[in-house]
Amino acid sequence: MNALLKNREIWLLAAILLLIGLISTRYGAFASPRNLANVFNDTSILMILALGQMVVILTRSIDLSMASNLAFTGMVVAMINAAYPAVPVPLLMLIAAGVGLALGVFNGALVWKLGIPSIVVTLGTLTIYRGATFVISGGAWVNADKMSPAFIGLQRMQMLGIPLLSWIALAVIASFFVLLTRTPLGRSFYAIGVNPTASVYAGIDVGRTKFVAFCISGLVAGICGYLWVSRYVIASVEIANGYELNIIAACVIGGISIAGGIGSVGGAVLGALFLGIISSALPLINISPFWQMAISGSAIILAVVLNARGERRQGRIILKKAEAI
Amino acid sequence: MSATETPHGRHIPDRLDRPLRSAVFSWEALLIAVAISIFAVNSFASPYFLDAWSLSDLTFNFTEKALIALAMALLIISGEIDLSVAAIIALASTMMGMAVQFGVGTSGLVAIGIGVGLACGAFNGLLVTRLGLPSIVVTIGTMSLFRGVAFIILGDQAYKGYPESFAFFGQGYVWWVVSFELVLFLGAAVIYYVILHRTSFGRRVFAIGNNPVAAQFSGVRVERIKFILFCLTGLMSGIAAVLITSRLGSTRPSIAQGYELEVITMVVLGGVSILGGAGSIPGVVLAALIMGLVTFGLGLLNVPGIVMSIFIGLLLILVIALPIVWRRLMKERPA
Amino acid sequence: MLADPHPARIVRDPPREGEGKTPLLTLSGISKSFPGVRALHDVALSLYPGQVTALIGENGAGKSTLVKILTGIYQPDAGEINVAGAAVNLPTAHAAFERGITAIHQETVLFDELSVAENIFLGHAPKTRFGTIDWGTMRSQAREVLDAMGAAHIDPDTRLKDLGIANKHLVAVGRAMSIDARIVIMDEPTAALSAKEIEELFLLIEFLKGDGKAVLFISHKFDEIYRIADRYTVFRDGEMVGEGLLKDTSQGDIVKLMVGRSVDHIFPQREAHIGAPVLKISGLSHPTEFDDIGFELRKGEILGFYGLVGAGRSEVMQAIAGITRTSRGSITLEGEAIAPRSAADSIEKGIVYVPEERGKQGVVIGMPIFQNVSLPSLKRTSKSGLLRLAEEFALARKYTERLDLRAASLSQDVGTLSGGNQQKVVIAKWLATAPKVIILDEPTKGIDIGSKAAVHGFMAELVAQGLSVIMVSSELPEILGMSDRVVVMREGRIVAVHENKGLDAETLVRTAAGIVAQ
Amino acid sequence: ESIKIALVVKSLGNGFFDAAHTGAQEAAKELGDVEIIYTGPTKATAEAQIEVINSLIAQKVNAIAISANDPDALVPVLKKAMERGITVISWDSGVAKEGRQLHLNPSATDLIGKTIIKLAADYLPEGGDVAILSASSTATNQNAWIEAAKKALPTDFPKINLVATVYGDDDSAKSTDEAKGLLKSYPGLKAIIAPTTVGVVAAAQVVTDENLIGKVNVTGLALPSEFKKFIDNGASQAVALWNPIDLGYSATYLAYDLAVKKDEAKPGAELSIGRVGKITLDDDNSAPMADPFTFDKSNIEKFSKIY
Ligand SMILES: Nc1ncnc2c1ncn2[C@@H]1O[C@H](COP(=O)(O)OP(=O)(O)OP(=O)(O)O)[C@@H](O)[C@H]1O
Ligand SMILES: Nc1ncnc2c1ncn2[C@@H]1O[C@H](COP(=O)(O)OP(=O)(O)OP(=O)(O)O)[C@@H](O)[C@H]1O
Ligand SMILES: [Mg+2]
Ligand SMILES: [Mg+2]
Repeated sequence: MNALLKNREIWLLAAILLLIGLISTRYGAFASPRNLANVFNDTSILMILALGQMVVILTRSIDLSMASNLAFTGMVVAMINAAYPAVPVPLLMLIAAGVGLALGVFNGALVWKLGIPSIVVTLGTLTIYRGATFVISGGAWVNADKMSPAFIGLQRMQMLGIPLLSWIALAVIASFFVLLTRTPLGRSFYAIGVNPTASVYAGIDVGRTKFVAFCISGLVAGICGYLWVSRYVIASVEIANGYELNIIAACVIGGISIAGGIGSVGGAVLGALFLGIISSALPLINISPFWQMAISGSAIILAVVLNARGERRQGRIILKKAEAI
Repeated sequence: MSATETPHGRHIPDRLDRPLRSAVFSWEALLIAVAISIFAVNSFASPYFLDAWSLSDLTFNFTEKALIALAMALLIISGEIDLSVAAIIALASTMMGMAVQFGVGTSGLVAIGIGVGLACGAFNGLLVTRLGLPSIVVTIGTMSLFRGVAFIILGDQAYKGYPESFAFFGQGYVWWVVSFELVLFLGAAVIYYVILHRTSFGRRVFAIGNNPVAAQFSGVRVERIKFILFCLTGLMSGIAAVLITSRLGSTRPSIAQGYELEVITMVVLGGVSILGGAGSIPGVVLAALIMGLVTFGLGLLNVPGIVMSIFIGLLLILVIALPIVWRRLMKERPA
Repeated sequence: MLADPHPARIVRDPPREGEGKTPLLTLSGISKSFPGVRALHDVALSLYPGQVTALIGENGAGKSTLVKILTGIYQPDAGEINVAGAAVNLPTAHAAFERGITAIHQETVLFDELSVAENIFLGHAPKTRFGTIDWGTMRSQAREVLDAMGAAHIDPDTRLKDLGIANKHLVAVGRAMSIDARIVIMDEPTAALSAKEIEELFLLIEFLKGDGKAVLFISHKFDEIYRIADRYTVFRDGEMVGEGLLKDTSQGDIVKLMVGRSVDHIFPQREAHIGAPVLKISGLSHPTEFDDIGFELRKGEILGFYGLVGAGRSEVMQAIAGITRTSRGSITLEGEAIAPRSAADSIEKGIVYVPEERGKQGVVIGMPIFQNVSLPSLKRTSKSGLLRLAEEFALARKYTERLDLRAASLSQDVGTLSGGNQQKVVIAKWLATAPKVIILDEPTKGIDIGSKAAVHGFMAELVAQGLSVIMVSSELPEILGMSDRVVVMREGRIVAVHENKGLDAETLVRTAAGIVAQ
Repeated sequence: ESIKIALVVKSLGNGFFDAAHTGAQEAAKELGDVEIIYTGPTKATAEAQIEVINSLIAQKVNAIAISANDPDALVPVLKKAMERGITVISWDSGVAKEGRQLHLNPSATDLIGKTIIKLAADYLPEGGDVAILSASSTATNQNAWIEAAKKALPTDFPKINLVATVYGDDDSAKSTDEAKGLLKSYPGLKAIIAPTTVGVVAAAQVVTDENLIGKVNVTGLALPSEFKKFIDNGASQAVALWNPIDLGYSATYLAYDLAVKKDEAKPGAELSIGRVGKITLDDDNSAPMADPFTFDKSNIEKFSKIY
């Protein structure tokens, strides 16, 4: 029980339930399963991105280029789709994954081979990838009209009454769970975040592991590139501009320590859901959209304060033990 | 320095002769070379570049961000970061706009702009130092909060009607083509140079960035200094808010959007280690100049801004990667 | 054992008479340089199965560098490593433990946020058929490893950060044991352990010997070396200067090899001129760390603080120095009640604390030596806030030379110094503040015999000049040899204060451990 | 030495402005020695437009024709341009009077306001709830149209009930979220009016996704080439717009007239805009170009091939 209370995911979950409860008092239908399923679907892309970002943050790095990667990859697949509507969508998804991965590899290689801090590398590629999106598209948008019905329709296909996008998110969540808790690679992400020196001594190649983390975030951003353009049926240079900070905010709210080594799949998912609920609920309960920014800002600060409380080192037990004797 | 043997041990020299080479290959030298080449390319590529007014207009592209970058450099050297600077500008500008509605005069407006900036910086500083929170996440939060408050106040409105004399700060010239903004920036650069490189305060900032615990044990008031640095960053953002508001002559909550990353890019390009503990003010000044030269030069060729940002991004990575690759090549060569 | 396919290569150190054993590991011609430092030059070393070899050398002699080469963390610039007669390459840490080489490093290198079991098995966890981690097996194997080492009290599921420092060390040993290693390296494993835990560690080493493993044991403590090791190898300035069997060699000879001259480490004889009380502590308490601490420190006195590691001495000292907040109690310096709220406050008042954890709390790596030394004294070396470099250099030189610092220049980054030399910078740094009371927390931890004598001599000089010293130490000889009085702490409380006249080691250990005298 | 006219747009990549560029080039060809510099920031902010204008001033262009991201913030820099002898006009989205010589409205503000409501009302004989999804809250032209629409409501469309105005910032993701929010908050909503080409597409896509075709009608201002799909699938009955090609063409014409022919921009002045006709400046030195044009099933096919 005590362990349960220490678990920050439980607290976050409670906060989310409370939030849903509060919203329901103002707007009854919010807590309906149908609506919650909708919110989940609306938050899917953010969740997937947050999971990718989490892996990077675990290794004491940060990937600021995810949103730009998403824009670039989204533009690539949208342009391919516009030019060759016959290319099957699953292949386009593979292409998106591949392009995203390639951009991730570029980030990762700079971090690994040259040892440049990730924040610097991705600050650079943040602008480079978005600029490249402009260059390949000449600045032109790809609109709904130019996209094939299959391209737009795939993620909207219903399976068991739930859109495919939600299923994709669930599958990604499950794979990240296995990756992070059940594989040596997953554990080494944690290890190098907790103590990089010790990881070297334990035979983990810190540089290469970081590289892999960037590959994963790139891959995930690439897949989301397709999901994003087909969801919002537009590919432009400006899509998801500034979204990197939302992704990081989701991670932070989810209790992932920016100092590395601490975080869980559940946390990232809940953190994203928290933001998703706020943004979908505000218009419903008649709060001016101008309040949204301040509210999510306060939520981030609150989350950090609470997480820091939880992490604060307990004093040693020596004295207590002595008293007990 | 005397070279006599002490009774206790062997003599340790102050410094081994610093080879000229290390000065030649220093970061600042690299930046100077880059700046000169960009200047040359610009003069070659556009007939309009070498013109006093053009060069003067060029400085407006970076002075406001560079003012913040000076304080940000100190903050990053101390191992912290502030992502909320652009949001501080928005809030400070909104408050100034509000004051205008109450008929506050120019000097009052300046005081309000700077004061709000300082207050926001102090708020960040309190959260980071009092509650011991990581600054990167705190300021991601306050970034939304500060701008959010500006949005709440202004919504879809704009404030305008700033007094005539207020325009001087962002549009005025001190002498011929030399703008007030440029003079202010150069003055601030000198002050920050002295603070960082010539005072014990600056030395303590470096110590904190390299090892905050050891610094604390050595009697450095780590929290106080970090708090001061956040306040300084807020203050500089407040000053930048005055300049931008004056230059635009109006306030919208979306003002200065995305400036934070440009400021940080400037600082990092200037050779400040993002991990803290190293960096210099001349480097940051040069980096600001380089960014101004690149954006203005490409602007003269009507290259879209987004393409310029590719150059900035590449420059950032290249300038940081080059010395690393160079060192590696030197090492591989047999001595 | 495999026959050696390249017998001609092993020339430097043929097996000694009468042993009849071939070495399990031989190194020859190993060299390693860092920018500006030649850490190792053409060294050789042999480790024999079932024997403990002690590696001895002054600070910076290159011992840890060699360990890092053997564990695949550094690559040698030249030289050859043979394991069981075959030349091997150790490009990564993984390659090293695949060859059966494992090490407990000088700094504890573990993962605070991970469980004990995972700390033991990270990098070589048991796997399921699908290649995923088998948590169940991992836990039970961790249990076995811990039980085998007599660490049954550690639960494999606890997070490492919830363990005490000594238990953490046991986990580090457990990690080494979990790899079925043939060669076990221990780099100053006893530095953080108390007498009792050292005994346990020695039992373990005996067990390893019995199991036919080759053990390399690094320590600056000769009593330990003579107790546990069979052979020795001495390094000086990165070169191998001698090796042999310990039973044939006297301590004096080894010291001569180490430093190139003979050193008698006798504690300085001094006339104690003890004056009036300078510092008076009473009722000092902290919610979780210590309770009701009260004692007096007199002018010109060295007050020893003894206790097992984790007794809370460092915490008390940090409270006196204003670093840790207290809940109750008073501090009186020269009759004036003070309440330092930060290290800066207490330094101003004239109380300085020289911390125990050198890397974390002592030196600012990334800054040159002189800036490290001047850091707490910047008020004095600067003028109205502006730095004066000449003053800083003069200050730094005065103290570092006195402590016989080995450095190329004062502008060198402290990070490039060896551990012991860094410790000297740390001591210099706080001495330079010209304090009234100096608190030294484990001042000679990890420093070699020559430097130790220098530190002790210097302490004697300080008190002779009227300074008062509190010396926290876990080393009995040091406590007995240097202190005028000894305070003993146990579990956050003061349990005894002894005059150091005729005080014997046994009494101290018993009070510290809470064993009632018969 | 040719005449350099800079066509500065809110942001590059927007199909509407690309069409305007086409028109500008057409005008340049007609006028002869004119060189068009088509430029603008990638991000629709005033600060970014100022940097663009600074570089245009340095290039000593003859005229600047701008669609502004902010009516006030650009005034100082445009004043500076005028001081250095550059002709400045605004078009599409205007600049405050001090910052330009004249402003070319695509259409009369009141008319646009009325039209966007009418487009919804025409298909709501019974009346009902409608909501507006706008661009950014700082967009001058959108705000003016919405004001005009609100003014027209009680008198001309008494049965139409405007329940909310939300802002999608011309960002498709945000517009999508806002449109979804509208549908959830107002289950009885009959129409979404989006007087912005980005918002209208996002809203139509949401209505399509939520299977509300036939229940909620999306309308507003849309480019036929981008919007055809939603007229075809029934998510929208009709949208309106003016011809962006004509707009670019006219703006270029006006800039040329002021810069080269030294026509004077003053209230009451009549100026020619080539093949599009003539405009007469009002007291504010601004003038509308033409009436908005409505696209529905009958004509969308044809126009979607043009712009
Ligand atoms: N990473 C490094 N970079 C530069 N110099 C180094 C590095 N590691 C070690 N050295 C230098 O190599 C020499 C040997 O250091 P090493 O740590 O091996 O000494 P040691 O014998 O273990 O000393 P101690 O007893 O103090 O631990 C020292 O001069 C040290 O300064
Ligand atoms: N459970 C623990 N986890 C991590 N570190 C610990 C723990 N307990 C103690 N330490 C650290 O180990 C060091 C020694 O502990 P402490 O200060 O309580 O004992 P001490 O009596 O001073 O021992 P020492 O002889 O090492 O000075 C301190 O720096 C303390 O912060
Ligand atoms: Mg060592
Ligand atoms: Mg201690």
